[in-house]
Amino acid sequence: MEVEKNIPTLTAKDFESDQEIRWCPGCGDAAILKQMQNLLPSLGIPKEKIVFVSGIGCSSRFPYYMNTYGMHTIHGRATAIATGLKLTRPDLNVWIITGDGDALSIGGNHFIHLLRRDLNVNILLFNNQIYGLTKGQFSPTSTQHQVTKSSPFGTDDKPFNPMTLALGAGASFVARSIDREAKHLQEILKAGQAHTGASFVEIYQNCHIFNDGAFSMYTDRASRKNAALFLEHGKPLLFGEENQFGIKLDGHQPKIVDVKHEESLNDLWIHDESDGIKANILSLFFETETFPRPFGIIFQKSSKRDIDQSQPYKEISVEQYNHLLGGKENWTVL
Amino acid sequence: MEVEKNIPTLTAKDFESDQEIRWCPGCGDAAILKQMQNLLPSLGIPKEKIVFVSGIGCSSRFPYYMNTYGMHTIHGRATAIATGLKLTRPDLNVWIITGDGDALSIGGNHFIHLLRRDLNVNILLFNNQIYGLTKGQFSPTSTQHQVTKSSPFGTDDKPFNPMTLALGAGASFVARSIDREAKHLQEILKAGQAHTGASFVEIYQNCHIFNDGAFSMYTDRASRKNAALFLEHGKPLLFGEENQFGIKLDGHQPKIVDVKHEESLNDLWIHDESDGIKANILSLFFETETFPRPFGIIFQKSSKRDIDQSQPYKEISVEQYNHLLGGKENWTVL
Amino acid sequence: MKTITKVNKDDVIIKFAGDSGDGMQLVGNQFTSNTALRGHDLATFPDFPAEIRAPLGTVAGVSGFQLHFGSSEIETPGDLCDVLVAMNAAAYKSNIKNVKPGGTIIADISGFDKKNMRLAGYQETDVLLVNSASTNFTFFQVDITKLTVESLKEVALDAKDKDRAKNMFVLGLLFWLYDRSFESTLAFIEERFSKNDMVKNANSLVLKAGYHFGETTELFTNQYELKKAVQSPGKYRGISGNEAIALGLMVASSKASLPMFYATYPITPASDILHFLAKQTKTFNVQTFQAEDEIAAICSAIGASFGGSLSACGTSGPGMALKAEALGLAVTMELPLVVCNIQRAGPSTGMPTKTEQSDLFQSLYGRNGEAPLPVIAASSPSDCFFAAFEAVRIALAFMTPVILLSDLYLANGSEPWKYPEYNALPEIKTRLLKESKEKFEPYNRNEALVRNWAIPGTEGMEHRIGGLEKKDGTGDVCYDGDNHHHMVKLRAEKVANIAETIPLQELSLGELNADVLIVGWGSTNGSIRTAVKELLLEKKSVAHIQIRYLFPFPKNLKGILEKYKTVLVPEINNGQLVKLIREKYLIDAIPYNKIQGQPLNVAELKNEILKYC
Amino acid sequence: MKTITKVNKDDVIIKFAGDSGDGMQLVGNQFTSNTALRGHDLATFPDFPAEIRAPLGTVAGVSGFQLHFGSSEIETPGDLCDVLVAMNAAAYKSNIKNVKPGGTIIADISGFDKKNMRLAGYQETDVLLVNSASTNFTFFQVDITKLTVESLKEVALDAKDKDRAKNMFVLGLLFWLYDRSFESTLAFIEERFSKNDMVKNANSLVLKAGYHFGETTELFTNQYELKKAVQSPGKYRGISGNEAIALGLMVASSKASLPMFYATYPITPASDILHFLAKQTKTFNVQTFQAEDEIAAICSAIGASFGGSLSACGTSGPGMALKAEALGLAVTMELPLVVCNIQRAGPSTGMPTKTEQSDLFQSLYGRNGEAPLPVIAASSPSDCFFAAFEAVRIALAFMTPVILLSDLYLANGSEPWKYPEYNALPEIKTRLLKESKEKFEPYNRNEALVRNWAIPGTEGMEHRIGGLEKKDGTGDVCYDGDNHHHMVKLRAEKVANIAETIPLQELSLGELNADVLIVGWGSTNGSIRTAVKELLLEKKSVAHIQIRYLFPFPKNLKGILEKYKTVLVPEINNGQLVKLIREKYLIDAIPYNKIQGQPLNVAELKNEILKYC
Ligand SMILES: Cc1ncc(C[n+]2csc(CCOP(=O)(O)OP(=O)(O)O)c2C)c(N)n1
Ligand SMILES: Cc1ncc(C[n+]2csc(CCOP(=O)(O)OP(=O)(O)O)c2C)c(N)n1
Ligand code: SF4
Ligand code: SF4
Ligand SMILES: [Mg+2]
Ligand SMILES: [Mg+2]
Repeated sequence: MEVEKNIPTLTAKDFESDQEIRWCPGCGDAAILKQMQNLLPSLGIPKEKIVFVSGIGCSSRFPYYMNTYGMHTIHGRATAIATGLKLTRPDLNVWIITGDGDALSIGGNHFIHLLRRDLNVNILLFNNQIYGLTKGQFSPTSTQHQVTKSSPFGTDDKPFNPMTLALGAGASFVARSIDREAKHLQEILKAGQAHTGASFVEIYQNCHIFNDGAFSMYTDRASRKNAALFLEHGKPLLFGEENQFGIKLDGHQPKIVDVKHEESLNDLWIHDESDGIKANILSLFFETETFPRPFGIIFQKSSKRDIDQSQPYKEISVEQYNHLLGGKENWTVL
Repeated sequence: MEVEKNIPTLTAKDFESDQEIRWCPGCGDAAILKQMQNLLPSLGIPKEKIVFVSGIGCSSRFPYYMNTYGMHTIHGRATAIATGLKLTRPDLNVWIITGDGDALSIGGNHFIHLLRRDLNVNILLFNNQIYGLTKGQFSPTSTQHQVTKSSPFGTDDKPFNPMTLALGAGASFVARSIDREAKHLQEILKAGQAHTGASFVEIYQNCHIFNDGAFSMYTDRASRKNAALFLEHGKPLLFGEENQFGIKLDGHQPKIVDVKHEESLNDLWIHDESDGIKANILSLFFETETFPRPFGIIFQKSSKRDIDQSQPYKEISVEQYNHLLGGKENWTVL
Repeated sequence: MKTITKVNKDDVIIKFAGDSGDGMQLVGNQFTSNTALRGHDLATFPDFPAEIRAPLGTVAGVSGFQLHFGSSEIETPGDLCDVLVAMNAAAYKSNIKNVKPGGTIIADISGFDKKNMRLAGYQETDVLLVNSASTNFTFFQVDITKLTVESLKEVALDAKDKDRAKNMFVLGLLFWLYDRSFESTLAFIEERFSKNDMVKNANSLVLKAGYHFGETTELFTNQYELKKAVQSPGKYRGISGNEAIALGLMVASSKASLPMFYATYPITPASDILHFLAKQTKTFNVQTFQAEDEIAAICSAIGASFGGSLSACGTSGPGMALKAEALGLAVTMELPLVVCNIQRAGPSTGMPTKTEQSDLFQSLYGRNGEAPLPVIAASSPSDCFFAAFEAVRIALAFMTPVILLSDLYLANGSEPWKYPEYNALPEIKTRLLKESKEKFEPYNRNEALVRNWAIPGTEGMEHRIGGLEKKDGTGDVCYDGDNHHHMVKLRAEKVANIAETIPLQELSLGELNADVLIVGWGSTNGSIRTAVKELLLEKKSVAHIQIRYLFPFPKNLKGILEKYKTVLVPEINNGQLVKLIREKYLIDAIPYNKIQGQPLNVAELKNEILKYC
Repeated sequence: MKTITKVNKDDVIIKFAGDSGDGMQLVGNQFTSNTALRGHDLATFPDFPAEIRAPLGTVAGVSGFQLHFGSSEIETPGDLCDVLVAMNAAAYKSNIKNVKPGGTIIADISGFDKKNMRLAGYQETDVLLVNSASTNFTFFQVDITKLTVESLKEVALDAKDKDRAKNMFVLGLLFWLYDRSFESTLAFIEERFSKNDMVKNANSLVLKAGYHFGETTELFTNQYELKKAVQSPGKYRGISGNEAIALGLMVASSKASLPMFYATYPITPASDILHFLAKQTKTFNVQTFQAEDEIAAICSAIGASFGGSLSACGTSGPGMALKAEALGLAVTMELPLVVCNIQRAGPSTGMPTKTEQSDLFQSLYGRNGEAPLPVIAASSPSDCFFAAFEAVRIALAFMTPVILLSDLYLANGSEPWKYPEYNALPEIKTRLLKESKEKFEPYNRNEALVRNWAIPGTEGMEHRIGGLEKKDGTGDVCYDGDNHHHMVKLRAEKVANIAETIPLQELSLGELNADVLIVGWGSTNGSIRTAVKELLLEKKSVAHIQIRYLFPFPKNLKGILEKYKTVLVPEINNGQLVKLIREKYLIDAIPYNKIQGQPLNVAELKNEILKYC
């Protein structure tokens, strides 16, 4: 994206709209909004070039609070709507705001197709593992056997693993962050935005009304260091209270090792964002009880799509149109 | 599935319906039909317990030719329709017949959700990498830059990798076969049917009218041995005219090796259907030019779903209904 | 001791309003069941804020519950209320315009402090809650919050939890005002908080404190008394529209000896049907399926229907739109299916927490091609039971999808229901075919043009059906022009034949040959009945019919309509039923449309009717 | 040398029919362009088999092409044909019932051998192709296959390829019969096979062989001559409905100075619009997008519209059903959008290769809530251009989605079109706002109630829109009842205002005050015109209007309708426009419905009209 010259320096405040925020006080959505408003001024993109597109859900209220262009559309279709916008207006900076129901339940198809097409947009999935706006039914990311309003005896279905799903659909940028980690979140949003191609960021977001504490193991002092694995490109995979655990690859199988006692740091798995096989192994941690949950950029590769950044309006001559109108074969009646 | 006693022995002929086959003469669909009709008698399932459900497309005509119960439904929805059928009738043997457009374009969402839910059905994707019935537009499996009626300058989009997509969605059985390999196809269909949980079989199917030869490298004498890799559980990965090439894992990276010269067979990658990480690496061969295309069962694990095989109609007493009607609180007016 | 005057009333409308967190729904429900047990007739309507938890103290966050009860037939929760309980300034602001002149306002003054005034959008200098000739209201200012906390000073709860009990104070106070016993609520508290003695205790204490406050304070000198309603003998319960639909579907499928499959995708205001049914799945022959979207929901229902279940879906407008294509498939396949559309205000996402009846046309015509199917509507919360039962009957008798229309107002509203015994309900016949002498042909029909239903597992009846045009009889795919014409006509005729099996239209109020006939459908029944009743008392020449069977119409409808000079059709949409009547009978029926997300206002409706009589 | 009689004709209907592989479409197209260049008026209609390649020789696999040409105005491809070219028994079987009494059949006897007879479903003993008083046809039996192969004996093609050239023999023969030169086809062959000399050569040889066969064989003694049609001077070309829509959209968006975005999902019979437009993307300001389904197609179009493109979608019935929800969103967002529905026979998948006009109601009413939008229809292949142009104009002038109705018959049919010069077409105005003195409010409106269109990139006009109800003016989310009522009425009024900008309804044939008025819409124009013209010649008191603007109706429609005792509404559906007229004007309009997947039969229609005059 070409950054225009002489943009007045903007502040977070400039990105606040005049609409009163209507999320439940304390909702994780508000924390994410704040980081977005903090981030945007640093990107040097004029406000009018930014568009937020959302579907329906609590999280999808987001565009109303951003003083940019925005569309709050219909359930599950933000990805499809943003596709048309970006195809025709590659000059715009497009952010898609969606929920776990919006993106992965009703909107699952557009989601995977957008990743396949790899348009240069940013997809932020606010995953609270529940339907917030409709007051507490399970979503495709709710844990198996979760008791909710619509599953009084627990759900039968196992949840999607959003990371493997995105990778499986051909995503070129896949990352995870969490509402409570302000700095991390901002960095990931920034990296997603910097990526050319579709960036997919799953953000764990607490819905304290209908699914409180779904991610508390990653935010609670007592557990977070053991439960969460923060990835950095080129750095070894370390976690635990004192980073005492590491992960190494034994052939193709990941193993947790006690760094202090058993292994030298050199043997550890060094995070390589560009390694698709490793990305898949990382994303499969989700399906285990033993491995920590990875946060950060799990995968990033250059897009396979020829991304046409500028699509200038062509000047077409009257002759060209007359030729078009006349078709291949025509005749004159005198 | 409980196999009932005393079923009269059926023949392939018993599974032919009275409808004239209306595929283009020589269409790959007919070859697949034949193998299905050959397979079914061996399963010992009574005809009336079998249902074929399809969407819309050339391939979706399939149910009309099977003398079983069947539904030819609407575009993309066979998976959703079969879901309701199987949930309520777990005693039935349900086959879903779908095309690359039907399953992966319009029906992508139901497809991934069915795999996630892992119901005990069989999904056969007839992949001809084109829209046959609508006469030749590109599909989500058409190769990038493919010239078709709707992409006169070649497509922009890269195709789905159906295997990674299915694995990413949580599939418990993933396999690939091809219309021209009658025996292989029948074996894979049989294995899919034997699997408890959703089995997904991608079948390469030649549409010689609109996309002839899309898979000829896997069927032509000259190329097939080098281009195709036939997997067998517990056996090393070998391919080439004289099985002279093998694949081994160097750490987590696959490498092609010349078996004759360099390596002993013992170092080779031994196919393990139950290894999810290996399955993913195998499925990623699709995205390379160097690795052969794997055929066979790529992955198979036991389903995480509690599959309720029998759901007997409960006898409910009149009192229970009266109690239900009366609700928690009621009163009598005299 | 103070002197208490007992005041007699015929009916009373109370609105409980407070912040979403103030527990007004619970107060409303408790007062309602107490009222029902007391033998009054009643109708209720909760109104929730659009947001889950809008900011505390704001107008957007106000949650309300309106109760109308009385000693004669009560048809609606009422237009304007006699009593407004306002827990804060925002609740006051958003409801004061709906209080009757001369009405009473009971206000928790803690909720009217500077901060709350500001949050509600008032100026600090605005003066509220002052008895004056101009406002003509009676204000009772009670520091409910403070009194609640005080009554709990012995209890070791934290401040927030004490504060939360204030709804019990309100409830106690109102119990006293209407001379009730609070035993039913004590029992409720006992059960609800059985696991937490401290909270249980606190709630009981506050409830009693509220009651005793009423008894002792000099503020209140009147107690209100109402006679019992004359209700026909029988067993009663309270029921909401959504519960009634769920029950109706369940009982009807049992009466047809079929397992039931309910497939849906959550959407306001239909989700409660799912919540209710999901709880029954272990005990009854009901399966619920929360699909990935509305398309998958109806498709899975079609699959289950092919498999021999009674399939039903529930949704609202936007979800209904998504079901259009699959509904067409069900029409062509001639499979039984009930689709409940709990309407809300549209178009598009519209106002999901407001009511409307604007999906009638969508129900009739929202599909490609000629795809006729029966449409019926429920007219009150309890009527949803019978409408659902009837929808199932028609679906099974005619092998057709049926659309059942309800709306947010019926769904969330509730009323006493004289519920039937299971055995008193009729059996439902199906077209299931278990064996046949001749070769089975799926599109062979009976006299009413209905095909047979052979389900997988039935030996010898293997067959294929689908969405391509089919040859009548065999069901084979058929592109023949004459057959297609025949099939289009046949599908229409089959649906028309349903008119032979439905009750004739009855006059609900008034006389044949009156000046004006009011024709309604669906949830407007209560408002229209109330308006027409009042006008009849005023000796106006007016009559009323409420149409349940919207497609096909009852056979005698034409005859009725032709009896009147003026036919007025009030609807909460921009005129839909009125167009059907005009088209079909070439009668100059007049539309009356108020599209404000709420039930028709009785007073306004009366004024409109008066123009014609 | 034989004596040749020159026979004069006013018009001729030829049907070319053969197996899908026989190249009948090519023969039809070549003969058509030759006919057009010759100065006759004409109309054509191809009919493809439902299957891609049904089994060779079967009735299911027959592909046909009907051409009607003549020296005066030609309105339809005609009911019954004068000449049937039957390349095999199956082609004969499926078309013989559509040959005029006294008609001519040219049969390739190689296609009537035992095998072909069996494949067509005849008995070996059935006797066809025999001149007899009872059949009253003239048969010409030619061994076309053999003659073709013979004429190629010098050419080193394989047998299959030689066989394939037989369509050129037919073409040559017909050129001789109608006294044409074959130069245009020679030029075509030259271009088409420029890369393969052998094939090029073979085709030319066979074409000439066919011509010379006609010249020399004693079989044919007549040559048919027609006068040129009196056509108004100008430049002409042949055009099909789908091409015309594509052109109309492209030219209109250029006239509005907007880039065009066409988003679609393939579906018969709309796909050709995509195929055509996709070819223009490198040269013109057109982008095509084949989405993953119809929902994504319309949604992406909405996104592009928000971004400032002229967005359009094309689909058919089932796809239209899937667009319902998003259409509602476009209505609420008040964004310009053109959705073309190329109708086919429904319901559900129906008969995808047969025509119908049964999606009118779906267009008007197939959405949740009150979601009015303009609907217009094209009435002939070339008229599709103007209808598309007009759809774009209305969408942009009124910031609204517009539905444009065409159907399979228009889509695939073609006719000569006196096409306009680009400069002769009007500019199209948009509501684009680039700057504003006041604070920009997205729902501020002009007198016609149309809002402004500010697109991303425009500084200072940042705003948010969505599907929730909006406050008029600011566009903020708004749950207020009065605002909602206002907005529902406003959206309806805005659409009603379109009537101020559309042409008044014109009488197409006949007089005001005739006995019967025939009211049609869409593709029935040709059949109705032909029938009414013939009746007028028979001095019957009949008139005809064809309605393009179906919603809103032209302002003078009522006035016209009221002039007639009888209003008859022929439609290829079960009665839709007729209901709209009855409802709106309370006129007892009479439906006439033939739902056979094909254009109305003129003779049948005439008989129907005669009942009333
Ligand atoms: C077509 C349609 N179906 C259903 C709904 C109801 N609905 C609104 S939001 C929502 C799900 C919300 O969950 P999620 O996407 O996870 O967002 P959250 O509220 O949790 O942020 C549903 C089912 C709708 N608005 N439209
Ligand atoms: C809702 C809807 N959209 C579009 C179509 C048109 N259509 C029929 S089949 C098809 C795609 C066929 O491709 P595929 O699924 O790959 O099946 P194939 O014909 O190749 O076997 C399409 C687009 C339809 N029938 N319904
Ligand atoms: S319901 Fe949950 S997700 Fe929605 S606003 Fe409240 S806390 Fe946030
Ligand atoms: S078009 Fe292709 S896929 Fe369809 S029947 Fe013919 S060969 Fe098979
Ligand atoms: Mg959520
Ligand atoms: Mg295909």
